[in-house]
Amino acid sequence: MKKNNLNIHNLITYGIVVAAFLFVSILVWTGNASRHLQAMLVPIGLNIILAVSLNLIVGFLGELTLGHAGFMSVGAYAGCLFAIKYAEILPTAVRFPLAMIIGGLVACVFGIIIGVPVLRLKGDYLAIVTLAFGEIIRSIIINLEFTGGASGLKGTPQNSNFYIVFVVIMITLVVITNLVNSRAGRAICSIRDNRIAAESLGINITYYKLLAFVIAAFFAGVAGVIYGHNLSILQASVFDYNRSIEILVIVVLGGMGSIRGSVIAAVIITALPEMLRSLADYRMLIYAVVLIAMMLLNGSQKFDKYKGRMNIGGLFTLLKNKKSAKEAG
Amino acid sequence: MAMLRVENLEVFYGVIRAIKGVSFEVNEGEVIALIGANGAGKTTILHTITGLIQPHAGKIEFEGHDLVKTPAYKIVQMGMAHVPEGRRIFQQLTVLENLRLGAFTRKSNSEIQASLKRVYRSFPRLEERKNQVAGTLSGGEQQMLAMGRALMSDPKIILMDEPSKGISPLIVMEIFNMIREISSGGTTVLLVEQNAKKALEISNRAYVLETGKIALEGNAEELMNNENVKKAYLGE
Amino acid sequence: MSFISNLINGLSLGSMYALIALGYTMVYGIAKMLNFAHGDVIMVGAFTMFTAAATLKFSPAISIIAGIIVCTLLGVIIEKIAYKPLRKASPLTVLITAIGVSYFLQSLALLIFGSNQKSFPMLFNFEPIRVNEDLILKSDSLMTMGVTILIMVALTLFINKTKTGRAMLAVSEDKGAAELMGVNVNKTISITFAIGSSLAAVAGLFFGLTYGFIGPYTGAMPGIKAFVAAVLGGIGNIPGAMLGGILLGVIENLSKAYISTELSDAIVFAVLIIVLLVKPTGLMGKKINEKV
Amino acid sequence: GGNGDADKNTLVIGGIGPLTGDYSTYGVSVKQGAQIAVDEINAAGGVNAIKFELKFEDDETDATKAVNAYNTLMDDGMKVSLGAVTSGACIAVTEEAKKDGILLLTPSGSQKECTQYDNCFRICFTDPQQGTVSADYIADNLTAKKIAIIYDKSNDYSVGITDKFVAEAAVKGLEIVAKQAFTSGTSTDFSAQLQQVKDTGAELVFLPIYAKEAAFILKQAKTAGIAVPFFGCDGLDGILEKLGTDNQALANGVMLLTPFAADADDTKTKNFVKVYGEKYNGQVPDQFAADGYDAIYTIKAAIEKAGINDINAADFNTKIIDAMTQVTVEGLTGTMVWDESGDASKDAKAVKITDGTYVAI
Amino acid sequence: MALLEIKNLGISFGGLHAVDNFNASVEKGCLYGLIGPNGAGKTTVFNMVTGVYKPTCGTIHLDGKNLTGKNSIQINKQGIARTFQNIRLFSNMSVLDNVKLGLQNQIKYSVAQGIFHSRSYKRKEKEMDEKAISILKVFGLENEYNYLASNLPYGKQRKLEIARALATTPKLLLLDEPAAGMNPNETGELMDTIRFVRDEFDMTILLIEHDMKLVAGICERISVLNFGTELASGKTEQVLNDPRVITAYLGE
Ligand SMILES: Nc1ncnc2c1ncn2[C@@H]1O[C@H](COP(=O)(O)OP(=O)(O)OP(=O)(O)O)[C@@H](O)[C@H]1O
Ligand SMILES: Nc1ncnc2c1ncn2[C@@H]1O[C@H](COP(=O)(O)OP(=O)(O)OP(=O)(O)O)[C@@H](O)[C@H]1O
Ligand SMILES: [Mg+2]
Ligand SMILES: [Mg+2]
Repeated sequence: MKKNNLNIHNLITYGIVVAAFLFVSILVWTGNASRHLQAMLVPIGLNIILAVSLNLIVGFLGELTLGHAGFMSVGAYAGCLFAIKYAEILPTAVRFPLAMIIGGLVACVFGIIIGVPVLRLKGDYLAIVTLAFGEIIRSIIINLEFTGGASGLKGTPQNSNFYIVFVVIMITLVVITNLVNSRAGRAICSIRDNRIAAESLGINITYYKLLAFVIAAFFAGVAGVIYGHNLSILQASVFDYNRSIEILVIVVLGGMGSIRGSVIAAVIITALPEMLRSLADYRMLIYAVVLIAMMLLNGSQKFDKYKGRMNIGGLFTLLKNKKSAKEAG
Repeated sequence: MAMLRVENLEVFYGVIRAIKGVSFEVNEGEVIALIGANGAGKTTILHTITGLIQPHAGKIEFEGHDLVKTPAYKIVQMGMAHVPEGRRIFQQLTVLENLRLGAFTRKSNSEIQASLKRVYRSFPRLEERKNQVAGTLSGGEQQMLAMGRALMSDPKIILMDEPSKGISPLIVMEIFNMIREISSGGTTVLLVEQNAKKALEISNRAYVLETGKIALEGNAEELMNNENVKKAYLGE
Repeated sequence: MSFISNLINGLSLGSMYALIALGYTMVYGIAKMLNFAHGDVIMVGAFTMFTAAATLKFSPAISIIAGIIVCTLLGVIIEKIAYKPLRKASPLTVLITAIGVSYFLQSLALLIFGSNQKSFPMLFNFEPIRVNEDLILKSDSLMTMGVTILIMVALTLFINKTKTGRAMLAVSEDKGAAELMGVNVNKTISITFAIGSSLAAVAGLFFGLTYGFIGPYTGAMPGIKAFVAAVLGGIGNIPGAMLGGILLGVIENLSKAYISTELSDAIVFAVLIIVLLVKPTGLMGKKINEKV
Repeated sequence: GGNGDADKNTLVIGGIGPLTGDYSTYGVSVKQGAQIAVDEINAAGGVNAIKFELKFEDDETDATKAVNAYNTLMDDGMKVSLGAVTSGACIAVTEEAKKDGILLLTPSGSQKECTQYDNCFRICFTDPQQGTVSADYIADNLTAKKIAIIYDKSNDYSVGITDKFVAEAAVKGLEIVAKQAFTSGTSTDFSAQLQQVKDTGAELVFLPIYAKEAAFILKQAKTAGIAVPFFGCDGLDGILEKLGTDNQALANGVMLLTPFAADADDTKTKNFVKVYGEKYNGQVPDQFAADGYDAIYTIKAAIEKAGINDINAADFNTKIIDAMTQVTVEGLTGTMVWDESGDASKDAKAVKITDGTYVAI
Repeated sequence: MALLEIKNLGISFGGLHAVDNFNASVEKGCLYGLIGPNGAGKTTVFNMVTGVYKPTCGTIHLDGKNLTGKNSIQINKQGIARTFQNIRLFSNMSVLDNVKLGLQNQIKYSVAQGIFHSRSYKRKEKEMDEKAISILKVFGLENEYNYLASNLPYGKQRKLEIARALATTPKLLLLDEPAAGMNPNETGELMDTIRFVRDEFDMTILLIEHDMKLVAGICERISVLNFGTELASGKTEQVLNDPRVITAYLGE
C-alpha cells in the first residue's frame, strides 16, 4: 500500500512535468508562444535540474551549500571545451550527449573534492566553505587562458533546445526520486535526521554524504553543459555565489525535500523577474517584496492555514498529515 | 479563591486536538499532581499555562490575571516557574550561569545569593560542578540543574514536568523531599509525573489525564485507593 | 619598508572587515541567523549620512547621528517585519528572507539614488601621517582600528556583564527556555538587531570616509567579506570576528603584494578553507560537544 | 504585443543593458543618452515620416537574461536592436539578431565578437584598437618609459585592452614594471596595487578600466602619496562626475584617450550635455551616454541613406543593413564610417584633465 | 568465554575521570543491568562500547574480537546495537523506514540498482518491508508503520528505537534507560518485551536503568557504578542488598 502511494506521488510529479511540456509544445507548434516565452524555456528547465539536484544535498542530506553554481561552471567549461574541440569531427547527436556526460563527470570529481570538507564541517561553516570553493573555481577560470578568461569561452555550438532539456529533466527526476526512495536515499535522509543514530546503525556516513554530493554535482555539471550550449558565450561571471543562492531560493521555496516543489518553484522563480519586466524600474524591488512575502507565507505560523497553497511541497505534507490525523482517529 | 484556574482548555497541534476541554484548579499552598499515560497531554497543559503554546479556547487565570494573552516572560515575572520537560537547560553555559539566569527576574543580589546557597544545599552536586558546561552534565545532574534554576526565581508557584524522569532512586527520594520542602516553604506546586505513586504520596489533590481529558480527580489518598488508578498507574 | 607598508595596508583593510564582522557576528551569535542584509544596512547608513551632510547640509555630528538612528530603526523594523514571523521556521527560510531584504534595500537605494556612485562627504578631515617618504599611516584607518577595538571590548563587556547581555546568551541557546526565565525574547532580539544595525551605521561611516564613494551595491561585498571574517574567527564569537577580520585583510593584502593580484581572492578563500578544515568551528569558535 | 505601434510607422529600437546590479551605471547611461536622441529626432518630426521609439530592457549583465530581454523586445515589435551594453551579453544577442536578420548596432559592446555577423555593427572602439593606440600614444608623445598597469581581471574590456597594450608596449620599447589586477564589484581597496606601483618606481600608471573603480584608485593614490600621471581609455570618461565636486582635484593631470569628452567645446557636445543635465537632474553624460546617443543618430542616418519610409516594408532589414557601410555620421564621439567588419573607424582624442576640465593635448 | 569482555576501561574529560578501571563480562544470553547514581558514568560506558567516545585506557572485546578504538559504524557491524538515553529516532521518516535503516547492512543492493529500480531492488525492498514489519509486530507497532516517527507517542518511540536496533541483528543490545518516562504499566509491558526479545532472538542485553522494579524484575546480573568506578557486581539480589549499594544508590 505504501509503495503504491509513493509510486502515485512520483507519477504525479512526472505527469505535471510532461503535461507542462506538452502544453508548451502545443503553444509553440501552433505559433501561440511568444518569443519571450520560448527563450525562457531552457533557462527554466536548467533551474529545474539544478534545484532538484541541489535538493538532494539541502533537502535530503540536510547540508547547506552555497556552491552549486561552482559545479555547474566546471561542468559547463569541461563540456563546452570538449564540444568546441570536436565541433567539426563529431555529429551533434553524439557530441552533445557526450559533452553532457563529460561535464557531469568532471563536476563529480569536484563534488568529491568539495565533499571532503563536508565530512568535517556543519551548517553555516559548510555554507561558507562551499561558497569559497565556488569563488575559487570562478577566480581560476577567469585567470586561465584556455577557458577564455574574462572575455569568455566562445564557439560552443548552440545545440540546446527545449526538447533536450525536457529529456534531461525527466532523467534527473527519475534518478533523484528513485535514489531517494532506495536504500541509499534512506541512508542519506537518516544522516539529516540524526547522524549519531545513523552511525549507531552502521550506516557509512562518509560514503553517503559523498554520494549525495557527487550525484548532485553530476546533474549540476550536466545543466552547465546545456547552459553552455544555449548561448554563444560562456562567462565565468554568471557562476558567482548569487547564482548558487538563486538555486537555493528555489529549493527552499519549493520545500526542502520536496522534488515536486522544486520543479514548480523553479518555474516561479525563473519566470517571476521576467514577468515583472513591464514594471521597468520597479522590477527588482517588486521581486524582492514578492520573495520576502513568499518566504513569510511559507514559514510563518500565522499563515499555517494557507501554507499548502504557497508551498507546493507543504501542500502535500499538509494533506498527508490530515489523512494520518484522520486515520489516527 | 484558586491561585491557578484552568477552564475548558482546548489546545491543537495543527489539526491534532491534544487537549480537549480540560478544567482544574490549584489553590495556594497545595501540591497538585497531574498524572496520565504517555501522550495524555500533561506537558501540553504546562506549556500552555506558561505561555509557550497558545490555546485554541479556554481560560487560564493566575491570581486573578488572565494568562492566555500574557507573554511567557511576564508570566514568569508574576511568580510562576516551570521546570520543563527535557530540562531545557542552557547547554553551552556553565552551571552557575544557568542558575543566574534562573534569577533573571530578580533584582536584589543578596536574595539571589541566598537562593543560590539554598539550591547548592539541596543539590551539592551542582556546587561541585558549578563551572562545568551544562551540556556535558549527566542526565540526572541536568535534571537537578533544571530544578535548581527554577527555584532561583523564588516563585509563588512552580510547575514541574516529570522531575524524577531518569533520576536514580536515591535522588528521586531527595527530589520528592525537595518538593515537599518547597511546598512547606509556601510555594505552590503543580507536579506532572509518571511516577504516580510517589507523586500521589506527596500531593494534596490530583487529576488523572487521559488522551487530553480529565478522567478522574480527587484528593490524593482517595485516588491512591481507586481501583482503576491502581491498575492503570500504580502498576499494582 | 614596503613589507611594513603592505602589512599596515592589510591591517587597515582588516580593521574595516573586522568592524563590519562585529555587527554580523553579533546578530548571528544571538539571533542565530545569517543576516545577509547586514551589508546593505551599512549602505543605508552611508547614504543617510550622505543625504544629511551633502544634500541637507547638516553638520557632520548630526549627520552621523542621523545615520545611526536610521540604521537602528531600520534594523528593528526589518526584524519585526521579515524575521520575527519566522521564529519557528527553518533557518534556511530565514536566510532566504534575509537575502530578499538585501535585494529590497539595494533596489530601493537604486531607485532613490540612481546607479551612479556618490562621493561621500568628508565628515572629518584626516591627513595621512607621513612617517617618512615610504611609510604613510592612514589616519582614517587608525581611527577604524581604534573604533573597532573599542566596540569589540564594549560588546564583550555588554554581553558578559549586563543583564540584557545575559538574556542574549540565553536567547541564543533556547528561546523557549529563556522565556521561562522571564526573558522578553522579542525585546532581546530587537535590541540585538538595534545594536547590530547601529554598528552597521558606524561601519558605513568608516567605509565612506576611507574609500570615499558609495553606491547602492556598496554593502554587498563587504557583507560577504565580513561573513567570511566572522566564520574565520568562529561565528558568533566577538573577539573572533575581530581576529577574523584583521587576518582576512592582512592575508588579502599580502597575497596581493607577494603572490598574485589575479588570484588574491582565491588565496583568501583557500586560507579560509584550510583554517576550517583544521579548526572546523573557526579560530576562536567553541567546539561544541554533542553529549550522546 | 506592440504591433499597434508598428502600424503607425514607428520604429521600435530595442536596447538591452544592466539597469540593476553592479554594472547598472553603464546600462542607465546608454539608455538615457539614446533616449535624448530619440526625443530630438521625434521632436523634429522623425525620419522620412518614421518615428522612433526606444524600449530598453534590463539584463543584469547576464547573457541569458539578455537573450530573454531580446525576445521580449521582439515580441514588442523591435526592428532594430542596440545589442547589449556589455560585451558578453551582446555576443549572446548577436546570435539571435543573426537569426532574425535585423540590424544590431551596439553602442558599447567592445569585444571583437560583438560584430561577428554581417548585420552587427558598433559605435565604440574595439578593445584591441584602444590598447594599441594607447601604447603608441604614450610611446610617441610622453616621456614616461616605465609603465604600471592596474586592470580589471574580471572585465573583458579591461583584459582586452591590457593584452594589446602589453604587446604593443613591447614593440614600442615601453617597460611594463607592474601589472596589477583587481576584480570589479568586489574591490574597493587598492592599497596593495598602489604600493606595488610605488615600489616599482613606475613613471605612469595605465588604467584601462572604468571610471567607477578609477575614482577609488585616484583617491587612494593620493593618500598613498603617488604622484605619477594616470592614463586611461574611453572607459575613464565620466571620471569627473564619478569623483564628485569634492574630489575633482584628484583627477588633475589624468590623461585619457577618448572619442568623447563632456567638456568639449563643439556645440553638439555642449547641447547634449545641457539637455542631458536638464532631463536627468544634473547628471553629466559619460561616454556610454554619448555612444547611446550616437547609435540612434546612426540608425537615422542609415534610414535616410537607404531611403526607407515604411518600416514594414519587406526589405527593411536588408536595406538598412546595406546602408550601414555607406553612411558617415558626425557623432558626439567623432566622425564615423563603417566597413564590412562592423567596426566604426574614428579618431580618439587625447585629453588631459586640468582643474576639472578636459583639455585637448 | 563471555560475549562482552570489558577490562580496565577508563576515560577522562579534561581531568574528570568519568569512568575509571571498569570491568565487566557479560555472558551470552544474559540480561545484564548497569546501574548507579546520576553521573556515575553509565552512559559513558555505553558510549565507549559503541565507539562514540574513544576510551583513554582499557579494552573492549566482543566474542573475542578487540573492539577498542573502533568507530561506531565498525562496532555496529561487529554486532553491537544500542538505544539512547534521549531518544534518537529519524523523526521525519516513517516508522517503517526507521526499521529499514536498521536493515541497511543486512539486505543490500547497489546504488545503481536503486536508481534504476531494478528487479533486485524490488525484491530486496519487499524483503526489507516484510522483515521490518515482522520486527514491528514484536513491539505492536505494525499498524503505525506509516506514521512519522515523531508523531508516535513517547512510549512507542522508545519501543521503535529498540526495534530499529534489533533490525541490525546484533549479538549484543545496549538499552540506555528504556523505561525512563514510562508509568508502571508501560514499564511492565516493556519488561515483557525485553524478555521476549531476549528469548525469541537469543539476544544478550545490557541495560542501564533507574527503575528498580525493572532491574530487579528482569536482570540476572548487575554492575553498579559510582563516581566512575565499580562499586559492586554480581547476581541481582545480592547486589541490590549490598549495603554499600543501598547507601550510595538505592536509599531506604
Ligand atoms: N509539537 C507537537 N506537534 C504535534 N503533536 C504534538 C506535539 N507535541 C505533542 N504532541 C501530541 O500531543 C499529545 C500530548 O502530548 P504531551 O507531550 O502533552 O503528552 P504528555 O502527557 O506530556 O506525555 P509524556 O508523558 O510522554 O511526556 C500527544 O499525542 C503528542 O503526540
Ligand atoms: N563529553 C563530555 N564532556 C565532559 N564531561 C562529560 C562528557 N560526557 C559525560 N561527562 C561527564 O561524565 C560523567 C558521567 O556521565 P554519564 O552520562 O555517563 O552519566 P550516567 O551514569 O549515564 O548518568 P545518568 O544516569 O544521569 O544518565 C558526568 O559527570 C558527566 O558530566
Ligand atoms: Mg510530557
Ligand atoms: Mg546516562
